[in-house]
Amino acid sequence: MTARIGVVTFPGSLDDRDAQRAIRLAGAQPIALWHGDTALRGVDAVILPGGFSYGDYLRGGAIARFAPVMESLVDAARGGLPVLGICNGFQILCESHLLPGALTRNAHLHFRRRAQGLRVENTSSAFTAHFDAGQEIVIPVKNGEGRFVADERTLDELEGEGRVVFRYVDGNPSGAMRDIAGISNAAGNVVGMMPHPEHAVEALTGPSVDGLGLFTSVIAHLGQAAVGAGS
Amino acid sequence: MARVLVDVMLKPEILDPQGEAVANALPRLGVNGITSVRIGKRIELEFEGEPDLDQARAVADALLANPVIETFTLRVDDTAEAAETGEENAA
Amino acid sequence: MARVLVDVMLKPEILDPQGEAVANALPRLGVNGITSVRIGKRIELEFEGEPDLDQARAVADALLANPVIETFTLRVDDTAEAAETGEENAA
Amino acid sequence: MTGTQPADRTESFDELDTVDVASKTPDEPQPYAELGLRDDEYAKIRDILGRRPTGSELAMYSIMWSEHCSYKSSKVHLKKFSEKNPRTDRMLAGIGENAGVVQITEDLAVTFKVESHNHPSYVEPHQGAATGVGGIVRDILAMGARPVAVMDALRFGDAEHPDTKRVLPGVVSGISFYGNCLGLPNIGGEVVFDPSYQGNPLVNALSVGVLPVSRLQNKNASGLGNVVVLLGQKTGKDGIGGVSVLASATFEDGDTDNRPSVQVGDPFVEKLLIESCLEMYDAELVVGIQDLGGAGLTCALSETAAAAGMGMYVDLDRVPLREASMEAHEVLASESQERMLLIVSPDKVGEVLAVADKWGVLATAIGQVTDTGRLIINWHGQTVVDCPPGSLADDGPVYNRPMKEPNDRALIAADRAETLPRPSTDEELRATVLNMAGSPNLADKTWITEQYDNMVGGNTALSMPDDAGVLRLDATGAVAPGTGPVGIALSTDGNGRFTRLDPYTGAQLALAEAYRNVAVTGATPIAASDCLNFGSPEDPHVMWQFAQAVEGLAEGCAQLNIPITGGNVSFYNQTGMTAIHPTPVVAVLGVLDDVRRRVPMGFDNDGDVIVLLGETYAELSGSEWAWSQHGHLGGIPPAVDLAGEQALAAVMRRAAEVEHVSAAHDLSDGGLAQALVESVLRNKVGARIKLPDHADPFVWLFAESTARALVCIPRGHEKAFGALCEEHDVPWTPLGIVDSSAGGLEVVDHFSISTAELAEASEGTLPRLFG
Ligand SMILES: Nc1ncnc2c1ncn2[C@@H]1O[C@H](COP(=O)(O)OP(=O)(O)O)[C@@H](O)[C@H]1O
Ligand SMILES: [Mg+2]
Repeated sequence: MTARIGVVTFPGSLDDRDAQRAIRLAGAQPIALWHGDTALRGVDAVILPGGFSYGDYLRGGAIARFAPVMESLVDAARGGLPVLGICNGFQILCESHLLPGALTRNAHLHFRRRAQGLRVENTSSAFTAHFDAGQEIVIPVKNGEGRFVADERTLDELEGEGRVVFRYVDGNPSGAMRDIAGISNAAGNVVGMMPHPEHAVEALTGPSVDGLGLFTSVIAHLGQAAVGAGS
Repeated sequence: MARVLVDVMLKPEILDPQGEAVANALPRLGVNGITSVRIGKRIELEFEGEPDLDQARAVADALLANPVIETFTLRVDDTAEAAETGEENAA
Repeated sequence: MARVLVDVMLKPEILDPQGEAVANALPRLGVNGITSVRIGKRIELEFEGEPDLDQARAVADALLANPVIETFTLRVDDTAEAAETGEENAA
Repeated sequence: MTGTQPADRTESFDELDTVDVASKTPDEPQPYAELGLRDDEYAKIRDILGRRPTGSELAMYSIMWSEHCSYKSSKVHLKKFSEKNPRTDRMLAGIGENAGVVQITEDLAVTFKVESHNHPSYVEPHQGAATGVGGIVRDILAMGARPVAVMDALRFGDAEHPDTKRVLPGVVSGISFYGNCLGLPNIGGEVVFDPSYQGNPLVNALSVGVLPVSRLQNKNASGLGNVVVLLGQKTGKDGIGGVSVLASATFEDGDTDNRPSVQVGDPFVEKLLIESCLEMYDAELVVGIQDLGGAGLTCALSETAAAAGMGMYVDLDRVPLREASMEAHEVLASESQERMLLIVSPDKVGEVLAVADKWGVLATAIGQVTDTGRLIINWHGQTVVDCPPGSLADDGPVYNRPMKEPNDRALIAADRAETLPRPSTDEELRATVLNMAGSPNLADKTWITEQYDNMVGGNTALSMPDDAGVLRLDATGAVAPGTGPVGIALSTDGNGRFTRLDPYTGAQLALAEAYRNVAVTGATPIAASDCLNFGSPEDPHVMWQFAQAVEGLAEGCAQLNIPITGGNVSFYNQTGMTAIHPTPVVAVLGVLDDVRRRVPMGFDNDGDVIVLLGETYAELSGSEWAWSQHGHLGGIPPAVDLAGEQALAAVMRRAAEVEHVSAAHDLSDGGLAQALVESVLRNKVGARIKLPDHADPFVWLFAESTARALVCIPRGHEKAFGALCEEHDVPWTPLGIVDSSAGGLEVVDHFSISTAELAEASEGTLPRLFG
């Protein structure tokens, strides 16, 4: 049975159709979720896509956090549902306190788009099992508020618990603290990242196809969960 | 430590998309009494010695406000006053 | 028309690149007395009837400021005070 | 979120200038001159109405009869496009529509258009450029298409000038902010610096959209009793400065400040507007639709009514306002952004409002379609407008303005760059290549383009710095039978210096370069659009330049057999008496049957043979070399060779299909030298170049002869490729090989420059100037 992976569309979501395409290419079934519905339609995992939800006004993700769908999503995520927040989705996860820290204005004050080198630091999260520890991959970044910040205690905690999932290599595009590009929650089922794996899934359009790994990883993860549950 | 506070707001006739987006979100927080939200900038200028309002005004004019769409007001930060009328909230 | 003013500033330990950019531009304006510039948000909430500080605080807490990186202060807008200490500058 | 109630706006009630008042007070003096109307134009209005216009009517006529809306100076010339356009059954909508529509496959069409937002971008660079993007995107949306990309063709003053440091970063941040937030990839454009644009930067924005052929929309307010719905942003005082003289004398309200208030864009609302319109199209809820751009409601109401030959009644009090204190003429003139006008049959209004509500967009029924043949607008329950809509939209004045060939042309032509001192030693050649690579016009544009999202949507197959933007038309799942996914290619080009030297040739050179940029990706050029940026039409010399450019462009399109699908004219680009370089910006659209075959630029595979296509002549007048090295502009621009361009395109198309080429890059500004530099820097892979023995290295490196391109041929394909070139009579010259061990650009027997040195020169310039 193919995994059903939800993609939430908020007003101002932009990379939602791209996330759906990536899910399809990885062999799962994308399910469109609407910000106004609390229903998660029985999906096995959820992607919070990139974009400018609510125009990114005030702070990226600040308003989206109050969407009805987030009520059920926060509970489901606490219950172990795999959730990947990409760019704006990462901001939403932080604003919803599913992930620590915050994403602030890039240190150079510009929106920056480029093919970015990343090192996979954690292969035990729900979205990174198909990578090798320390593997270097290329995934595009594109944001104006991508600078991850948190207090030293939180940063040390993240490092200590191996919850830094991706780190920037060959240059830090935003001035993010400790070159952090992506992190996970303690359970490893919730992952947030600024780079856009859904834009590295086809040779025709991407700088690489490294992004597919996140989607195939979660599909495999779900498969095991299903087996584990003896279904 | 002497401070000048500069408040930069969009002119009233200029659309404030940010304020609109926030205002439209309030009902979902169960807030209905608020009729309008305008979002501007608050800038704190720290002076070495005596705060120099004229200098502050020059800076606001050149760097802080865009005269085509914004207006600004400035005042010397009288922390005493702030303490009593305002309220810190290091949430 | 009753207003609550919410000032949202980055916590001192959080980098404020925008403020730094302005600070670095000052010497080119011949301004040297200013030691630091911090840029935050000034948010005006208009209430239908009486301004409700508790409601305003709830909104600031939940939405207007992100406690991880920001602090806020709020006060009822006493335009009289504003008029006398502040100075309009329709640049 | 409803409009302010009439009750709040009684301030100017008593002196409301209604149709009745107007009939009773025929001699009331009116500020028509201040509104830019001539005596005879004002007389014509009185004639049409059989009375003096009301203040609101006067505002509407002054706007609709302005140069911008009526094309009164350009109409007689633009006719040439329609006359000369090659016949094609691809064209589903052409000149006169919001944007031209070109059929690509059985069931898919593409619409694209360029528009200028020059002056607003000078006044307020960020918002001016942002709203320029927003405006062109609504034109595309109005045709029934999903906008899928934008491009921006920019012209600024001298790169070192302090005001350029104000304008450029603002313009770029505005385009970046609006396009990125809207979710449209930016796939290409231009940045040119020239003192002639100092007081008049040019901000030309292009948008392209895709639609199922069956979803094509029109702007007809047809169907008696159909409802007129205003969708989107509330109406404020944005951009009403033009008609502010009409503000009623006894205006009580606090703000009597009537300076034109800058239009502020909200890409978030525009995104919601796009999604809700597309949902309405697909549910077939819309009879007619028109975007609100310049001239706001005035233009949308009169054009939709006129297009259908119907009448319309509008209750202006229903228009949701951002500010209570607005007068009728202000509501009609407002240029508030992110608004669309819909014509909806009464039984569909409920569904339309529901879709709008789902997306959180304001939608309000403001009137009906009538059969009176008149546009009637009420305000505070009284009629303030009663006129034939066609008299606003179609019957504006048309002028055959005087034209005069500038008398300095002979002098300019004689002042040839070919006679300027040239680098004589290899050391000087080397220094010139490096210096030009770092000159603002040729330098790497990444500092600008990395502020643009070029990938959102997931269909971008090529974008900056490649020669053309290439998109897969996958969004609507199009795969042409037997081939791979279909793609389109787009490029915009213009050359003010060439056009200044010779407007007819300059326009054709812009067309030729855009055509070539599309062709080198392997695409087949099929259509063109333009944005004509000129000085004041009241200056006979400017008018002559304009006529020549239009003539050249129309003739060029006929010869290349691609139609002009529409365009935009921007006059009055001048400071005082001095006009900008005449700058026709041309956009060319191409098709790739299989987008996977698109050809990128840049050296990549070691051992590929580098071949130069086309002939090189000692053509240096108007060149980047003459300008950047001598600040010289004179002589006669390079010869146009449209047959050569077509042959080059044919070769590239075939070579791409059968994969004879691994990379290609057209030759344009800076000539062969710059093309080599860009090809090395693209992937940081070097090359060994050996110029032919007979070649004058200087001429070969820096001449800007047209119909040329640099191509990379994988080993084993040389013979077949050579045969292909001969078949199409395209001169081809093997120049060397791609060789990463060269460590950069080596021109054998002359000089070599390391990749690092090239990169430093090319990539350092913009950050140094604007970072
Ligand atoms: N303002 C801009 N926006 C987007 N892309 C741009 C802009 N300016 C230049 N580019 C891109 O940079 C590359 C080089 O520009 P240019 O040298 O003008 O190309 P060409 O000479 O082939 O027309 C092209 O891919 C062009 O699309
Ligand atoms: Mg090119």
